[in-house]
Amino acid sequence: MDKSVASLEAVVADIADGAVVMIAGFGGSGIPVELIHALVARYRATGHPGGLTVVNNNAGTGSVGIAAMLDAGMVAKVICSFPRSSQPQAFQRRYEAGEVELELVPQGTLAERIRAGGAGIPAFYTATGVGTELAEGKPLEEFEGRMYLRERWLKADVALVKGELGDAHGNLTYRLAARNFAPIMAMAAGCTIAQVSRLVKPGEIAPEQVVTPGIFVARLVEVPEPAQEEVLVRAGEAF
Amino acid sequence: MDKSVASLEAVVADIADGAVVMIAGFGGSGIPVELIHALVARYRATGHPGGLTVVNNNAGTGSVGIAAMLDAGMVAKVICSFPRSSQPQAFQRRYEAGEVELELVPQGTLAERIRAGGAGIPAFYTATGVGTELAEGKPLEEFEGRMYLRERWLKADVALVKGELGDAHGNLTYRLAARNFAPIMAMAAGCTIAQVSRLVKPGEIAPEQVVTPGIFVARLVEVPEPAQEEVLVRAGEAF
Amino acid sequence: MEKLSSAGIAWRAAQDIADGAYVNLGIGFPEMVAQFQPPGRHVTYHSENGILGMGPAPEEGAEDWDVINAGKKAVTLNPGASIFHHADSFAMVRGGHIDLAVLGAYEVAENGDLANWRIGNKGTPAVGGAMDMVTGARRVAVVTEHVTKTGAPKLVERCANPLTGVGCVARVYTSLAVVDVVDGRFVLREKLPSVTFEAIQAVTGAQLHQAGPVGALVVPEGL
Amino acid sequence: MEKLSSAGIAWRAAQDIADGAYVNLGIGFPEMVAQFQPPGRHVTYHSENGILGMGPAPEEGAEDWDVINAGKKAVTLNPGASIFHHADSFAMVRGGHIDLAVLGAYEVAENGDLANWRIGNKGTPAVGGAMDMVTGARRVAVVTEHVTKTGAPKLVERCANPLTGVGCVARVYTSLAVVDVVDGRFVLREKLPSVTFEAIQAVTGAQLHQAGPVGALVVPEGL
Repeated sequence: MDKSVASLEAVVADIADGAVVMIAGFGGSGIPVELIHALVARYRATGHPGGLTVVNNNAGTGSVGIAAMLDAGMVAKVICSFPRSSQPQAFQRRYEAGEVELELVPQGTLAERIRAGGAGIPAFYTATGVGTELAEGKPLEEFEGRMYLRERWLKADVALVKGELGDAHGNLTYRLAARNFAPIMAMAAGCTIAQVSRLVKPGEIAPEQVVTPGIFVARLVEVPEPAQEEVLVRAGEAF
Repeated sequence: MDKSVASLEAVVADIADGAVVMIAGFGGSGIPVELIHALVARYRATGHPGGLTVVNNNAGTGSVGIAAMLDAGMVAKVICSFPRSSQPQAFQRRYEAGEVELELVPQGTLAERIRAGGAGIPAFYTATGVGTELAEGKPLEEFEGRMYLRERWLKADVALVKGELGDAHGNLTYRLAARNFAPIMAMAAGCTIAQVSRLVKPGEIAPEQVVTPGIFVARLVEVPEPAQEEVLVRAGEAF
Repeated sequence: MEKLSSAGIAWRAAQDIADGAYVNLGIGFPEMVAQFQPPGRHVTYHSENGILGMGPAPEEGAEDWDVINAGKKAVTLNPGASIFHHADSFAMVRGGHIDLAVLGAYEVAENGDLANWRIGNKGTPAVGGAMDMVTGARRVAVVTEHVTKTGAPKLVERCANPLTGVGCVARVYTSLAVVDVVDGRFVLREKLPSVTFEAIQAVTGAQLHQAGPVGALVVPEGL
Repeated sequence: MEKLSSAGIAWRAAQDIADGAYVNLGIGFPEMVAQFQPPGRHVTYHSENGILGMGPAPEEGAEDWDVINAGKKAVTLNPGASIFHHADSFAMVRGGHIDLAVLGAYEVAENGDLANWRIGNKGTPAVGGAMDMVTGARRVAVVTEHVTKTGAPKLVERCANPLTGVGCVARVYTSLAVVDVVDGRFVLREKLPSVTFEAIQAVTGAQLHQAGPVGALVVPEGL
C-alpha cells in the first residue's frame, strides 16, 4: 500500500467543482501552502475546481494560500470562526461584493463539529452560543439545569493538511502547534490529502507518536522545506 | 507546581464513599494495579471508600485489580461494556447475588460518553444500538435519513490511570496500547490520579509527545516496574 | 452432508478483502480470517482497544501484554502501525472509516438483522464493541456455521435473540454457502458443489433466492 | 479624573490569579496580564490553537511561526508545555478545565452578560473562540477601560451590542474599579482612592452596590 503521489499537480487533480474543502491551519501555522497553490494553479489553467466551500478557522490573509483562492474567484462559501486577519482584503472584497457566502461558527464549535463529522456523531449539544444571535434556529435543551444548543456535524469532500513526517500508509506527525485543525479535518473528509516535509518508511514513525493514523489519509505528497504562510505574508509575497 | 505525591497510600487517601471511579485499562493492559490495590488496602483497613461505582471496559478478572475491589465488597455498581473475562468469578458472584448493579454500555458509546464528559458535551447522537434492547428509553431522532439515538455524557469523581512517563505538571505518556481509556478518563474526572513508571522533569517529555496534558491530572505517584494485571492473573496471584 | 471447516469459511471470507482495506475482525472465530489474507494484498487490521496495523500473535513467551487485540490475546505491531485512545478508536468505527467488519453470529435475518451478543436473556449480558461495529463499518460480513450445534438454522426470517444491529449484514459466509442480503432477501451467491440448493434450503430458516448464477464454493485442499 | 493605565489594569487582574491555575487570556489587551504574574506563582497559559504552557514572546528574529498564540503572535513553550489538536483544545475549554478566562469587553451588563465580539451589525462578523471561552471557563473576568473612547459607560444595565455570552462574567477590572457581578447586580469591591464612589457611579451605566468595605485599588508606581 503506497499512498504517496509524485507531484502536487497529480495530488489535487480530481478535486471537483463545488467541493467542500477543509484546509488545516490556524493563522499561517499548518497552512498547506503548496497544496493550495497547486489547486489555485489548476483553477487558473482550467477553470476548475470552482464554487468551492472552504472550511478553515480564518478566511485567508495577504495574497497567498486561502487569500489566493479567494482572489482567483474559486471560492463560493467560507465556513470559519474568524474571517479577519492582519491583511483581510481578499476575503473582505469578495464578501462585501456578495460574491462569497460566510457561515460564522464559534471556534470551539467549529472544531467539535468537524470532530463529530469524523467520528460519526450527527449532532451534539454545547452551551457555546446559547442566548446569542449565533443560536438562532438551533434546538435548545436543558440538561442538569443548564441550557445547551444542538449543533450538527461538519464533513468535507476533501481535506488539505500539512504534516511534518508521513509514511506510505498515510501516518502523519505535525510540527509543534501546526497540528491545530489537521488531525480532526483528516477524520472528517472523504478524501484527505497531505503534504509532508519528509516521506519516511512505514515503521520510522513510532506507533505511539503517530498523530494521524493512515486510515484517515487518502494520499500524500512530499514537499521538502515547505513555505510557512506567515513568513510569506510578512514578506509581502503574492501567488 | 508539583503534583507528585510520595506514597500510594496518600494519593488515594481522600476518595470518598459512593464515588464514581473511572479505572483505565482494557483487559490487563493499562490497569493501574498498584493504585487499585492501595484503595482496596484502605477499604480493608478502614471500611472506606465503599459503595463505589466503577467505570471500566470490563468488570475484573481473577483475584486482583477490579476483581479484588469486587471481592472486598467496596463496589456497588459497574458501568462497562463487557463484564466477562477468562476468570469472571468476582463480578459474577456479586452480580448474581444482586449485590452489584450493572449498567451495560456498548464499548464505543462508553468511550464517547466518557470523552463527552471530559469535553463538556452533555449529550450526543449515535447510530450504535438503534433497534436493540440497549436503545430502550433513549430519545431517537433522524438525521439525513438515518436513525440515531441520544446518549448522555459520563463523568466521574475520580479517575485512576497508569502512565509510563509523567512530570510534576501532570503530563503523561502511555506504554503502547496501554493507552486505551486513560486519556479520555483523565479528561472526564474531577480528580485524576496517575501512577507512572517514571517521574521525569517538566520538559523531558517533548511537547508534541505528551498524550495527556497536565491540566487533566490532579496528582501522580511514581510506581517503578508496575505489575501488569494479565501477568498477575496468569500467575494465579490474588490480592 | 459435506461442509467447510472453520478454516475453510475463514479462507473464503479472506478472499473478498480488497487490497488496501481497513478491517476489523470480531473476537474468536473471525480472527482466523487474517491467517488467509491472499498474498500481495495489503490489509490493515484494526483493534478496538486502539491499534491500527495489528500483526499476528508473537511466539509463546514473547508476548507483550500491552500489545493485545480486542479479545485480549497478545498480538504484534506491523511496520506503520499506530496507537490511539479508545474514543479515537471508535471514532474510526462510528465515523465510517473501517471498510469491513467480520463478525460471528447466533442468527442473521433475511432483512440483514444480526443477533450475536446474547442468547435470550440468560446470564450476564456483555456486548463489547459489536453494536458499534455493525452500525459503523462500511460493510459488515458474518462468518458462521450454517446451522447451530443442534442443527437449527442460523439464517432466519427474523432473529429470535436480542439484536446487535438492524439491517446491517451484507454477506454471510457459512459452512455451506455464501449468501448476500439484498433488499430484505437472502440471495445465494455460492454453494458447495456437492450440496444441492434444496439441501441448503432445508437447513436455512428463510427463503433462499437466486439472482444470476450460483458459484462453486471451493476452498484449498487441507483446510 | 485619575485612571489606571492598561498596564495597571492588567497588573491588578494578575494579582487574583492563583498559584497552579490554568488560564486563557483573550487576544490583545488581556494578553498583557501574563506580564504581571506575581513571582512564586506557577500559572499555565492555554492557547486555543493547541498549546498549554505558553511562555513569553521570543526575541525579534527568533520567532517560530509554528509556535503562536490565538492572536497569531509568536510565543515560546515553557518546560512542561504540551501540544494538542483543536478539538482537544476546546474540550479543555468546554469541559470546564480552564480555571480562568480573561477577556476584553465592549459592554458588561449587571446580569453578567458580555458583549465583546461585534459592535451592532456592521462589518464582517468574526467571533473566534470567545463564545466557547465564556461558557466553558470556570471563571470569566473582564479587563477594560471603565468607559468607551467617547466616554460612554461600558458597565451597563443591559448590553446593546450582540452578546458573547449570557450571565458569564464574574469580575470586571476597569481603569477605575474592581466590580463583581453578584446575583444580577454590580458590587463595587475596589476603587481608585482618589476617585469618589459618586464619580464612578456617574460613569457607570447601572447601579453600583456595596457589600462590605470597598478596598483601595492601588497598583505599583510606574505602571
